[in-house]
Amino acid sequence: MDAKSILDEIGRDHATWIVGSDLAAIDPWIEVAPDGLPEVCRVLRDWPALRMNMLHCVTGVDYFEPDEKKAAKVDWQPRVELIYHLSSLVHKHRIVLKVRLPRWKGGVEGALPEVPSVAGIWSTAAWHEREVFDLMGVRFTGHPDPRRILCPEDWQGHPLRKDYQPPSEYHGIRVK
Amino acid sequence: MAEFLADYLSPPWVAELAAAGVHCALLLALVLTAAAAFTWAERKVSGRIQDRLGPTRVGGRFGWLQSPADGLKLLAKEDLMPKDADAMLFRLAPYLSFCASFAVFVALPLGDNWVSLRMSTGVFFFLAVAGLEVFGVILGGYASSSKWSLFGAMREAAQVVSYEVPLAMCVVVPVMVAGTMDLVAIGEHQSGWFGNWLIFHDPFTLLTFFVYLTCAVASVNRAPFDLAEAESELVAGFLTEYSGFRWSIFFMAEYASMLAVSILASILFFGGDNGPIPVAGWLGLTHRTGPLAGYLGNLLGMVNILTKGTLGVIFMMWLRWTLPRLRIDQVLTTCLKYCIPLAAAMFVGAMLWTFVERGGFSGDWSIFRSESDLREEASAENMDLSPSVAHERGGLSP
Amino acid sequence: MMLDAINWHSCFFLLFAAIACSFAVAVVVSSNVVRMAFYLIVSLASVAALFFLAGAEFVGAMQLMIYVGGTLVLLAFGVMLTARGPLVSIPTGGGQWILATIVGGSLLVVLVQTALSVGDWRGPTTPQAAAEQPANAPPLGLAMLGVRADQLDESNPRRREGMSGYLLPFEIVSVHLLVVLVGAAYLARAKR
Amino acid sequence: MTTERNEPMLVEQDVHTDELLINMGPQHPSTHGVLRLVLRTDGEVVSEVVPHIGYLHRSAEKIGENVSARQWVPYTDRLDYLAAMNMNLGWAMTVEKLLGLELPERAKAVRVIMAELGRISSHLVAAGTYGLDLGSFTPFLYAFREREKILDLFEAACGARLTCSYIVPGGVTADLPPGWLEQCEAFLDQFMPTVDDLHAVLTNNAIFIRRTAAVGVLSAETAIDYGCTGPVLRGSGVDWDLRRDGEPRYRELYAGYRFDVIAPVDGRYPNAQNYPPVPREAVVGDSWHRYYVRMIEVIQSMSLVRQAIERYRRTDGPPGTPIKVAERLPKGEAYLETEAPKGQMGFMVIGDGTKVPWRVRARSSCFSNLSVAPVLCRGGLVADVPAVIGSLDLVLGEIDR
Repeated sequence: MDAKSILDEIGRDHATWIVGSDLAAIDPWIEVAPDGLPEVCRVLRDWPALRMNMLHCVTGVDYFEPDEKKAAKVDWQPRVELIYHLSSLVHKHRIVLKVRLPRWKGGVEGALPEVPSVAGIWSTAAWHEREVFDLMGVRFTGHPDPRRILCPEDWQGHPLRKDYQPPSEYHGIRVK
Repeated sequence: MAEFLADYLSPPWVAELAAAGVHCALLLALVLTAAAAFTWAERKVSGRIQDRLGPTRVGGRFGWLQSPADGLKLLAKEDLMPKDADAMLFRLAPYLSFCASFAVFVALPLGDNWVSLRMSTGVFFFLAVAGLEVFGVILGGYASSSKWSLFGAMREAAQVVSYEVPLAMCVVVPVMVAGTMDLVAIGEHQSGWFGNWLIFHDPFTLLTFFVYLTCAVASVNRAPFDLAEAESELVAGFLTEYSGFRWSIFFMAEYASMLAVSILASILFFGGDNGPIPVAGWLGLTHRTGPLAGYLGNLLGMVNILTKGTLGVIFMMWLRWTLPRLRIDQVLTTCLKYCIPLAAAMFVGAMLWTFVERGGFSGDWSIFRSESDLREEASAENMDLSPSVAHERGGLSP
Repeated sequence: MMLDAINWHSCFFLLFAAIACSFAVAVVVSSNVVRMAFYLIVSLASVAALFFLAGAEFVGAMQLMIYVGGTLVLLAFGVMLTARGPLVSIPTGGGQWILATIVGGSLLVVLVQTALSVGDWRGPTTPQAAAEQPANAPPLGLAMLGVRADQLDESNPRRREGMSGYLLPFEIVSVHLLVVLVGAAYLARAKR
Repeated sequence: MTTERNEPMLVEQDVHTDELLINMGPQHPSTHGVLRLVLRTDGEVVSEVVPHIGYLHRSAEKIGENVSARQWVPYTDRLDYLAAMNMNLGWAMTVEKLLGLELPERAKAVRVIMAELGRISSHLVAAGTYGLDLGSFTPFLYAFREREKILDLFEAACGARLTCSYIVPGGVTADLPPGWLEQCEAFLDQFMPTVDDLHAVLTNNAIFIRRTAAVGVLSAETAIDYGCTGPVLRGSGVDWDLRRDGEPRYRELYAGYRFDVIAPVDGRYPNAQNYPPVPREAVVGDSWHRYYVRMIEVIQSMSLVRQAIERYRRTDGPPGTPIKVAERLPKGEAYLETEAPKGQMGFMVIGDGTKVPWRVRARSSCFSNLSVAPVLCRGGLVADVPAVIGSLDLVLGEIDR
């Protein structure tokens, strides 16, 4: 079942949540609105034709150009993108879901963007979402255990953000 | 020994003390050299099993200076003690453990009648004192005030206490067959060809030996049963906080009790100081032919019993380097569900076997008649008594 | 010469008796629970040593095995598990001391009085003498069954029947007691 | 990674006697590397396990945004340092997928040889350390003696024993030296007896079976739900191996090779007659099966290496041309998962036209395998925790990245 038929399958009764798609890319992907993510994921996992029962990984990508010169030449707007790689062990097909989030919630520096968590659908998402929260700074509402996973619990800032400045020292240990 | 010294040293009580001192020195020498030899042997045996050489360069070709080198290193190592440890108990635990496993050697005969204290209840004394070694471990584990050592001490205590029961039941079988708890007498009972060894006496004693082996390995905390210092789960169990000299004392205690248990096995099942072939008898190396020959005979006996003990210890090392470790509940289920019922069954089996062997009800049960009528009978039939009954009367010591 | 007068047997006896009593007192005095358990071990072990001194190896080994090897291991277990944090040292208040000394003192007086009133307090027999009558296994085994092997040739018949002890039934009763205890422990275990 | 004393989960109740809070790690002999497990135990029974990771976090992904694709290859060696070749393979094929490169037959054959040798060496370490976790020291030395020979082969081919950086986008850094194939075949011929030794000491050992059978049973649904992959997934009876069911680009690397997926499908292994028997106590999905799947994969990887050597001998010319260090990456995203020894290792690269990738992502197999550990250890004994963690075959370098 290739990406096109998967898109149509979802589009039948959840078209409102599908925001965009690119089936010609190397890994064809479908873009979903943040609020509709749990519903679409439930459809992907439970419909017999799709049966996407394995979530491979959740990745956070920060689209933001820190210095102004290059920022002018860039053709995309600054945003944080979440990429979900799914596959079905039953039908042996794959799809990529994308969710586009503002870099800061409501444009306020420091307020993390929010997206509903899919930990209820695939338990593997629990740890992956904790990692995205830890490194990329995205708050997952409804997550069972929203703590940092790789950095220390009291670490400031989110390292994988393009405009991240590492602190000069941490508990007396020189970092830079 | 004491009478021998009495005619040299004037006041009798000095002779007694000197005799005790000599015994203690000899046994301590035996235990310490055994511990040193076994540390070296452990490295060599484990090397061979793991397809490598073991120590080769420390002093000479076979690395035989390895154990003194270890001892020196341990002496030089700093003796740490955790801050909120219970100072007195922490320091005392290793010595308590070593004293218990060393005191056991008082009752073990190393040759015919070469025993420091010949007790008519030698086996019972062995079991009683061997049970005390667990105190050193419990107090050591508690005193180092860390969760890990507490866990290790708990497991060790549970295991050793629960394995004392089947161990005692297995020991009772050869005692019953030999009719006495006196270790020297049990040894004499098995003199002659190896056919007389108790292990070949009947199928029940044969199986009892294997149950005894399992319980001995478990009560000495070795091989598949070494839960107390299970490094993979408990870091080093109760030994976590010990280092340097105190740690080596704990290890000397372990090796001493390993040797003690193997020597007891050789006495109870493998004929103590009698070799497989009665060479001493042929060469006339017995007391009847003269004191020097008797002495040589005893020396040969000592060589026999020490080699059997060493073979037992090497077997335990072989177990350690091939088998993985059991879980605590599996250890206790083997004890309760397998060792105890099996030991009980063997006990009943051996009892019936000896009962039938002695001719059932009509057989020779002189053992149960009182002293007095035995004396009249003896005087009446001018002393043609079977050796074991003669011995019971304690009169005739060979 | 005065040195010969000291019978080494009695000086060892005094030594072990002193150890037993002093550690017993230490058990009462000390406040650290684990130290108490340890002192108890030493005191009971020295009682076992006294038995060995008296030539009764069987009873000495029995004391070691039952008291020190059995009961005190359970005591150490209990102490080890409970003595965590504040429970390690239990100080005893002033009032309790007074009460304790009264009760203890009165018992001590009774004990001393009975000990002194014994008529011919013969000194312990010298070890050579003890060697003649070997307490070897069979007579002890018979005693276990209640047959007093050493008194069988008692002159008058009336006392002879009295000789058959009730040890075997006593043992059977104790086994039953054990079974009952195990059952009770099983029923009372915490339903996990 | 410090946790405050008053953090609710770690506060130790002072007089609460039945529950004990124990830290297993991060300096603990049986956690493979720097993993810290906080066990809440009731006596010997473990009521809850909370893994704490991040002690080995070197932010490899952040570095990926500052170095070119070719320069990031040494960082992939250090992800799963026990199977560096397989990590290189994953990254190389992801970048080739983005660039749309096609490789000559010879390069594919070399890659299969190296990947399968890496799998054998990683599984040997897994079997050896699993023996250590359960208390027997000897299999560890048998396994490492054989692994030394594989590392010598790697050293002969690419100069480094552990961090090879040998398989790079576009091919391999250097062709196999003369005489290497004979040395490799000599190793394979004398290797089988050691595998039989390991089977004798561990697989068929009664105590090993009692310690691992029916311990940490992982059902197929939970395995898929928690994203477990590799021997952990196959041990639960899921017939899934990327070498046969993976993406077309990865699948055709193994096209034409005769091998079968080692998984106990409804209790039976494919042609199980020439492997050691499965004991009665073993339940599909327990620690024993996870260990057994790895041991059978070692035997199968040996036959794969032999087939790849034949294929290599039939080809000639250079084994692919590695991309330039400052190769310009086209705009676009590429994600590819390969069958690494410990599970499916996924790499993603987002190019933005310059030579430095915009974002690099490494999806770790052990990361998801570890996330299932709390479910497996709950209710077991303290001694079962190393038995379960050992059967998951974790490497902390790959989990923390």
